[in-house]
Amino acid sequence: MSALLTATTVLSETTEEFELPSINYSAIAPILIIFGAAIVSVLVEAFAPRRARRPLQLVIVLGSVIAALVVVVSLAGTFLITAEGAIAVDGPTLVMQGTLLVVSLLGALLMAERTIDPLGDAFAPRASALPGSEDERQFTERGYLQTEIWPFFLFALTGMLLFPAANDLLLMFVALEVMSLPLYLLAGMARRRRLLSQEASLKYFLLGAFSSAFFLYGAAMLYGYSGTVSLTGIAAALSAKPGEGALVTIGVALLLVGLLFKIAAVPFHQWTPDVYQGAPTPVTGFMAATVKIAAFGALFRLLYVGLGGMQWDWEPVLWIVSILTMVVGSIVAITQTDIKRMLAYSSIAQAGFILVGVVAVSREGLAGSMFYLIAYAFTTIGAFAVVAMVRDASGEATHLSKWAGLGKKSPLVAGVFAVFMLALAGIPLTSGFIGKFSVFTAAIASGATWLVIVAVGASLIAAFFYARVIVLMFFSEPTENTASVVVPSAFTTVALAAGATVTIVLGIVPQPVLELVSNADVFIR
Amino acid sequence: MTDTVTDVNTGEAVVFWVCAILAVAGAAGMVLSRKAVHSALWIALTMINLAVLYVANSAPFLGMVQVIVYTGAVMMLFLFVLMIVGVDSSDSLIETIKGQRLAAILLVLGIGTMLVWGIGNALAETSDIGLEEANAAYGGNVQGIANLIFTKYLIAFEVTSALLITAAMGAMVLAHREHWSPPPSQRELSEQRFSGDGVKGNLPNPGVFARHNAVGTPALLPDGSTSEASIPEPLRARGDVPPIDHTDVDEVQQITEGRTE
Amino acid sequence: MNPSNYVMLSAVLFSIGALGVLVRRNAIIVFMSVELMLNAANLAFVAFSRMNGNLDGQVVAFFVMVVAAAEVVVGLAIIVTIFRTRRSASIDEPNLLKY
Amino acid sequence: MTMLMPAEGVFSLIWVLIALPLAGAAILLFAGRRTNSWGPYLGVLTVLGSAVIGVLMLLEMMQQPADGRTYGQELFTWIQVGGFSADMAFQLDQLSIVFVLLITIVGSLIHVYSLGYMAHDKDRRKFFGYLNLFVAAMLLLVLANNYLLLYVGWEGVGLASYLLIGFWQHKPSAAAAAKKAFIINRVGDVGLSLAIMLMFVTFGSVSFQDVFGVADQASEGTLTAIGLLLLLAACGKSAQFPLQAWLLDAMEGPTPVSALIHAATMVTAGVYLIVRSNVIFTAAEWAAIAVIVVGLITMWMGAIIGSAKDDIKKSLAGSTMSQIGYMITAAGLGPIGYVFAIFHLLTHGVFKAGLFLGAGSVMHGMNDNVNMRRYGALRSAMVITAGTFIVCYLAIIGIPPFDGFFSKDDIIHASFERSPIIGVLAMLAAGLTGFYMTRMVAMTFFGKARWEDDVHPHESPKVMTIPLIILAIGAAFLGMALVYWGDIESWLEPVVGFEENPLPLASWVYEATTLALVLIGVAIGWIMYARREVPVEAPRGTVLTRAAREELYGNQVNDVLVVQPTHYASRSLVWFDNKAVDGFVNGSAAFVGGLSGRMRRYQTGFVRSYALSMVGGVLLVVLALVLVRMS
Repeated sequence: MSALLTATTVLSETTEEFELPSINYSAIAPILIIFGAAIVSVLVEAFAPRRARRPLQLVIVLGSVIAALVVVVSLAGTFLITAEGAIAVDGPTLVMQGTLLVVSLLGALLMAERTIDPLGDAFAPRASALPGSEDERQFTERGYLQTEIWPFFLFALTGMLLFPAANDLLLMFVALEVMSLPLYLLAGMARRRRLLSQEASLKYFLLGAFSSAFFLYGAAMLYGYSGTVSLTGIAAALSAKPGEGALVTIGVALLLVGLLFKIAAVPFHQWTPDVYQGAPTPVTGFMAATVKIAAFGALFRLLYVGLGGMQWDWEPVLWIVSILTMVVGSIVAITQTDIKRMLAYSSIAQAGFILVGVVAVSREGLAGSMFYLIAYAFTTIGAFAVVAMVRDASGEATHLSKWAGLGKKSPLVAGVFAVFMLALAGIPLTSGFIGKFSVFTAAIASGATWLVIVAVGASLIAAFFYARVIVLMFFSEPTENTASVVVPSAFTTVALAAGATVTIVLGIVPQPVLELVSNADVFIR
Repeated sequence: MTDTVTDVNTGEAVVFWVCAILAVAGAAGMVLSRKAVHSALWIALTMINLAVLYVANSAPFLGMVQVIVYTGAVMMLFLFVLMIVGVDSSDSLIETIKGQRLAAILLVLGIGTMLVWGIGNALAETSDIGLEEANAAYGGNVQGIANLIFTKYLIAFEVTSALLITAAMGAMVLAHREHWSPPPSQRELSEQRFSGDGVKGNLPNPGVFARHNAVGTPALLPDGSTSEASIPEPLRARGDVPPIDHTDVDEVQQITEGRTE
Repeated sequence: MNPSNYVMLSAVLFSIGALGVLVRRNAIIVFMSVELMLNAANLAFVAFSRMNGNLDGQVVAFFVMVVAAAEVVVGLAIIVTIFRTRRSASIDEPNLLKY
Repeated sequence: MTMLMPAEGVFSLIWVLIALPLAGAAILLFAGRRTNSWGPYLGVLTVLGSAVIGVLMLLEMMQQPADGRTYGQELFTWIQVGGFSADMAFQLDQLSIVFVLLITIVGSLIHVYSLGYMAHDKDRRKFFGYLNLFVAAMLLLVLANNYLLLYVGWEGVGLASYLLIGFWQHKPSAAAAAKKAFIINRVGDVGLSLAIMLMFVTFGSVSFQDVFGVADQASEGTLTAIGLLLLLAACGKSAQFPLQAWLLDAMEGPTPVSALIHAATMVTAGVYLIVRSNVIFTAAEWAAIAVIVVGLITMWMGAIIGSAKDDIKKSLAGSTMSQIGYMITAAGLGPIGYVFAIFHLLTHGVFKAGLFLGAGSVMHGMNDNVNMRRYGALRSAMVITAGTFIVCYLAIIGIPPFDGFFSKDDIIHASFERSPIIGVLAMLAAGLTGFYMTRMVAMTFFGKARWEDDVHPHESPKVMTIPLIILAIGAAFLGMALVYWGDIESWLEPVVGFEENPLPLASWVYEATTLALVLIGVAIGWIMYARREVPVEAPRGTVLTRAAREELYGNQVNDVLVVQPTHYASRSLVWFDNKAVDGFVNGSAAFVGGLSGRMRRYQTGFVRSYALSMVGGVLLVVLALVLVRMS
């Protein structure tokens, strides 16, 4: 108890003065813009009349995302650490933030869609009304919309933008939570199949909280080891006293668990199919694309900046995880019968492929992974846009049997979906091929040939289930069960077109983006 | 701790062991209690003990915050929710997922052993610099923490506001039951009542003319039948209506008709 | 007394919390167990803070409390919503999403 | 390798060769119904345009010295990742120009022919769009200057072929055939992608220049592996044993498709790949031997199948397999054979296209009946078709002075130069060719009419017969022209090398023997199918005939190896839904499917199980880290 006593006795002998922190506001402007917009949009919820909320929110969301994107582009080449070491703005940060913003723009468009469903948008009119109750029926009939999704969206995006830029473990943890909490909520707000949606929300929340507890404990261990939570400081401690064992080992392992959970790597993947299936489809698309980008961004920084000194320790671990992820994701996807679940397993497998690039531990590997992430994000969000459009009387027709013969009923949409499937399978002239190729070559170049062989094998298995969907759509006869494609409004159309265009353009002329990522593959330390 | 005054160390050791044992007991109690409320109380015990341990570790501010935020606010929130969900809801402790419990215990034992063993090894001869200097630098523990929060961790501090807003709004969105029309006024209610077929006046009170005047006893109508409507709705919903003892009913009828045996 | 005892205590509490998540079915208790894990992490931070002689650990613990408070609110809101539709707080019962 | 010359003058148009049909495809497929009326003509024009450019290039190239005929054109850097780079760059040399001309000229003729053949199809525009897409992809395949870009073209032709086989989707058999072609081709594609990976690992590059420049520095084992993987790829695309099964089914597509893709061009991509990679095969002896073995097996399989099928298109498809078997065999022979593989490829492209289009013309007049037992005595009903068909027939069986005589005899020669066994096998197969082709001609154009009642055979419109005539002229004179005037051996030599070994006997002996064998085959065929009555119902036949009708059980083999497991996988769903987990382990054939079904069960839907597996994962990660640290 002496500490308490001394603490009170020395009150008057102040030795240091408070100094204002130096923050480069322009470097973190993208985050601030989205954060500010989120708060404004909360105020809109509080004060604007009900009818005006949706248009206002859309203006705020789209406007702020575009503004932030412009700022990110104008920041190109920035290379600094600011906010007293808490935030690092460098190539990877900006690439991730830029991608996040573009993909979120598409995600926002999907969430704004309300033509597809005759009842309104994809979200419950009032998330608090009991599913199936009179209340809910009335809200639906009166065309109420839960416009609170927009502040949630913006808060989640704030967290995502911060996540890859966070240069200390504390900020990383806070960003992780800022990103996750709104997503837990959004996952539970589907208009149709609310029971599934709420279940998804609960599962996502409990497992997410569980994993962030691991992350936190890992951070505590590393803090105990190095006396600081800043990644730079940890790196310095690692090089100053190498060989000191247990705390670092445990800390690294637990931190990895927290991040691997978010990127849905095996064996931390099991929430993914359930949550992807249960969440409202636009949210699933948004989440599948962006959470992965943000979490990979954080993983890159943690591994390369903070733990670069012990590469030889974590590399084999990621080998194992990457193999498990690819193989399990690809194999289990084969027997899925629900398109959203299949895409969920596909996203698991894709995470494994991206990890191959991480395991390469080279600038090429990093650039390849970033390219892969970009390619994956656009393809995925496009694929979910299609899923949202394929419907029957009870809402989205996610059972694969209802997709049989879709190619004959709606050749264009089925064709676009086929392009996405081909891209995910890694067929040439799509972005997925270039992504796989650049990741695999980087891994081979750093000697991970066996890993690449496993990856090629896994991508073969994966190609099978992607091809299965194409075959199902184009080479079976439509039955009375076959769902039909609803003509969406401009929102979804734009998002879908953007997803498809990027998928194809990145397959044919990937060089500008490849150059972009390979110019941005150095972390500031 | 660099100073070698043994009694201070002993004092700390005593505090540590008492609190540690209580904290572990609280944690174990939480996992083992059948009733959720008991679990909540057990974990509150753990949290209070942790607060004491914080203070022992030169973190008086955190100790206070722990009591106020955790034990005070968070646990209260848990208790509120437990009230909503049903206070006496108790879990059957029989495991339904095959192999879950065994696997869980083995895995957690594995992790626990590894953590304790690893930490024990790593920290066997560790430095204990103590916080006297750090606390003194800005004039005290609270000032020291404040200094860090408003410099190094300013961004994190600002961003936590996003969390709080999200939380508040999330709770509102999920739990606040909005109505699609303004609640009916008294006039509307009364008009509604009189336009319908139901009872226009007061409902019969329970237990009237009965031997018992307990709230669960149905009223006896003038024709000698009993009235379901006289029993409060929650009791009816729960099926807590006692069977009517017809000997009582007969007796009452006799009384009302002025007959005597 | 060696301050590493605090960290070991935190490891024990952390493990008990993890066990609680794995074996309890009541969503609220599961959630309490997660809170226990966070508390354990806090204890580790505070103890390390003292051992390292800087206040960063305490600040982190402070932030964790804030985060945990927000998380509790969201979590309990979700649990209450589920309870209202399913009349049960068991986490085994929402089990429509599988395979 | 020879030096790359910068692409100037007419050669700066290399990219236009590809861009023209690609633009055509884009317009036809994306502009929608608006282009219905004029779209098909646009499709024809784009390919014709490419053909004209190709001819101009050939003329210009012939002006240059022999070592200055390789042109490189770099459009832009396609992929650059670290040390790896692949350009969107083309290479035009003596080998590729030959292919360019084959693709564009035969392609143009087939486009024109399709104007007539598809005149009444309501999706005509789409058909021409796909055809254009195919031509563009095929040109990309032969013009690429690196393996990766070649792979893109490779996949592109696969895609176009897939779309075209399934063009008549309303026929379930067509849809099934497309599916089959798709799946079998994927197996080959894996070979190619692995070969490319391996090349990158070994040589650090995938461009032809770099790979061939340093190929001799790699170990023979590696080169053999690359060679075998390339062979696997070639087998898939060229319908060689053991990946041959899709080709016969692919005949479900419209006949012009069979002519262009499944006879003249795409199926020869495998030959191109092997010949292009000649440096690797020359250095990897065992891979080359595997190529010969595959070629010989397919040569015989195709011939036997062709002898038994009553469906005219399938019989022709069998013949295609067999002829490509010749080319592959020749390509396996090494420098003595490369030139002849390409030579035969060219002549075959012309006469086989003629045969297919002729068959299409016959079908056109016979209400799309393909059963030869229902033909007979058609020579008077369709004079032009019969005439051109017979010219092409003479070319394929190798009667001098028609095409096949020159090209096939060269291959037989070369085979004898390598080994008498190969030579004898190739020679005997030539006899078999004589038999089955005579059978086809006899059953179709000679003998008695066995038409169904409502059939009124008639000659096809000019738009179809003119391409037939042109192809027949080609079949008659191209071989001669290439040997005597074009001197194809010295033309290709700078690219693929050429050498001749002495033969024990004078060369006319081989030629005469081959010719004699062919004539014996012709005679047997004639006696069996023109002199005797051909029953309308197929007789049961001998064991061999029945096996041949069943395509030598290729489908059954595939069924056991590929299709059944797939079925298992899908059936496993039902199985598992019935909670029959235990019995399932036995289905080892369904390993992956079964594994999938099993692993799926771990997704129990219980949060606590998920948390449990996470904790397991934590333990795994920590243990792995500890192990790494200790080691």
